[in-house]
Amino acid sequence: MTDDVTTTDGVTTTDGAPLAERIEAILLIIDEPIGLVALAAAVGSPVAAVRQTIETLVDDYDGRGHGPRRGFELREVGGGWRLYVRDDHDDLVADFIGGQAPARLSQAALETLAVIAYKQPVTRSQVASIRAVNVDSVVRTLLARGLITELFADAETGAINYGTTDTLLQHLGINSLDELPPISPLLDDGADGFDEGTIR
Amino acid sequence: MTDDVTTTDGVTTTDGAPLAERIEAILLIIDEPIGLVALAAAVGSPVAAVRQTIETLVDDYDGRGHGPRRGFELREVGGGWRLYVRDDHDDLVADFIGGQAPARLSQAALETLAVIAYKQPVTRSQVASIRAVNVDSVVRTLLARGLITELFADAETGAINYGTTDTLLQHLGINSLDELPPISPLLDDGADGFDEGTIR
Amino acid sequence: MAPSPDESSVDTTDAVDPATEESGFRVSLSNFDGPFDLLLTLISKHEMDITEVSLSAVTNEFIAYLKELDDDEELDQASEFLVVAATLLDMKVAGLLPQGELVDAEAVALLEARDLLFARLLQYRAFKEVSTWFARCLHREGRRHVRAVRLDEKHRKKTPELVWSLSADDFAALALLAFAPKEMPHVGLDHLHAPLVSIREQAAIVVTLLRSAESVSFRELVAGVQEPGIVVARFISVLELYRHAALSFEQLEPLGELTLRWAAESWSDETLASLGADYDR
Repeated sequence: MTDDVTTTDGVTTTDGAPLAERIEAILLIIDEPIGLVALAAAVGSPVAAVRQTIETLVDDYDGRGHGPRRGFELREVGGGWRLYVRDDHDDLVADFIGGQAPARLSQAALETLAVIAYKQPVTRSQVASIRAVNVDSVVRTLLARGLITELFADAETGAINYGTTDTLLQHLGINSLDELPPISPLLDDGADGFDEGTIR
Repeated sequence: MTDDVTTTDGVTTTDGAPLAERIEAILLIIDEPIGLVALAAAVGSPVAAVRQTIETLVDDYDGRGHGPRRGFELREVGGGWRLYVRDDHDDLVADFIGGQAPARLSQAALETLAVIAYKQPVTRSQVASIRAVNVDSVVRTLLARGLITELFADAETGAINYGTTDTLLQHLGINSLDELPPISPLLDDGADGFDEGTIR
Repeated sequence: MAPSPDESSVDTTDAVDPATEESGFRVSLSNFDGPFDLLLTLISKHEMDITEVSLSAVTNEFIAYLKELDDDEELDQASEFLVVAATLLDMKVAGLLPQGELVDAEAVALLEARDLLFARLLQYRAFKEVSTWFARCLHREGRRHVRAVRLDEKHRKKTPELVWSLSADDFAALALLAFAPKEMPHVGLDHLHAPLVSIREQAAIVVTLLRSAESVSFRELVAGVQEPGIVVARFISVLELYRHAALSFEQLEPLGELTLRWAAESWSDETLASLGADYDR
């Protein structure tokens, strides 16, 4: 096929690092399916070699290689490749997520949501400094619930700014953020300790 | 080991689905480390069988099973198991995602963190007396980063006692506080004025 | 790896990152020439008499050393030096005291105090050393990549429907709660459960009591007061009034009765209003 590719499992790149490993490293961290060309650019190998290695990995994960079948599979969706839980285990995953995601938001999640609602756009570290606790996992929950969304990344720091979604407005029974009851008088008092006075 | 477990790679659960696959399915979707007990509950198998299968998977991903070494690995960090990109490929992934390294902690923050880690539960004024400086703002930073947390308020004085979090363990790449380097002999002399015993 | 305790008290380069240590601050005294850290080690091992070390010489050298550092490093090093210098000074005070025959209890207590200071220094160094381990691990682990991928749409749809019961007003109330400044209390009165006490108010009471009598003892001044916070505030207000030369006090023996007399030549309510401003947040 291409000159710098050996065979099957043992496909290696020019620099000697196994191409399959490099591809797996990228596949492990991507959120969205990745196209062959982008993947080839990421691992620094020709598209043809990447395609061949992907095919090997698909077979491998499906148990047609030397190892056992995996609980995940490599699928091409919408022109890109991504790791998915094998369909056989969908029920297992659904049960697990059901157990992980309680139907009600915790007090911590609600308070964080309130801070984001009144102070948006706001970064995670700004919320953390107002709440005086780390809010990473709570922000993940709120994102997963579709109550907040990533608005934009700060041009300088790259920190992501968050805001609330229409889903939240629907839950609150209001049409726009302007209808949120004002809380300014008390906020003014409390604002001293915080960075800048952008609170409404 | 346990009755419903066969051998090595072929470990299966009572319902016939390979335990390794079920574990892999869960590992693929979690966003924080999962402990053995939680994992056992999720896949519906005894803890001993899950432990054994995890060990098999670790070996397997490291290339000591039947298949090739993987671009990812299974690590026990911060009290649970989680999939990581194999460290050989960290630079590759860093180039790909192009993120910036998180802000480093100041020397003052590092020392305060060390004091809290070894002497927890500990109040701010106790930390300050060891560091001989005011630690308020440093404690605030550590709280916002999720590296320490408020444990409880002293019944008499109301002073808040702080301790470290699992997030810290994850950031240190260790699984439990027992893996902190021992410093006791140096501290024994100094322990007089402090709450004895808790130093390791 | 971990700073091994035995080695670290003998050979500093073994316990701490040699790079940072060797480039660190060196001192050159009449009886010692070498890294500052080694000096501390020798003192802490009692192999060098603290009283022989000229703190002012060390300080001069340190200031010269600081001038050659860049800003960040300087700040860290300077704050560290202050901690160590303060401890050294304490040790020196203890070290200069006579320690021949341990007859009187006071001398014994002072010696114990000196040991405690040695211990404090050791403890500080232990944490400082182990903090390099923290820095190393945090740095190494900061480069790792963990799988943290958003749940795939198919699975997200299966999460249980969110139960929402808050009205917009409830939500606003919650926001108020969330925005209320978390008390990141200053050390001091925050530890007391008592409500905050105004030093100014207490001073007003003290002024009234003092002006209506020839002399008042502090005991009389706090008679009937139950809350420790008020006693403390009243005492602070006495100190503040003393600063303003508004009163004089007399104590005939240590821990004896404290007698206060009004001594202000000119006193106005404005002075009272600005009293204790240092204690305002």
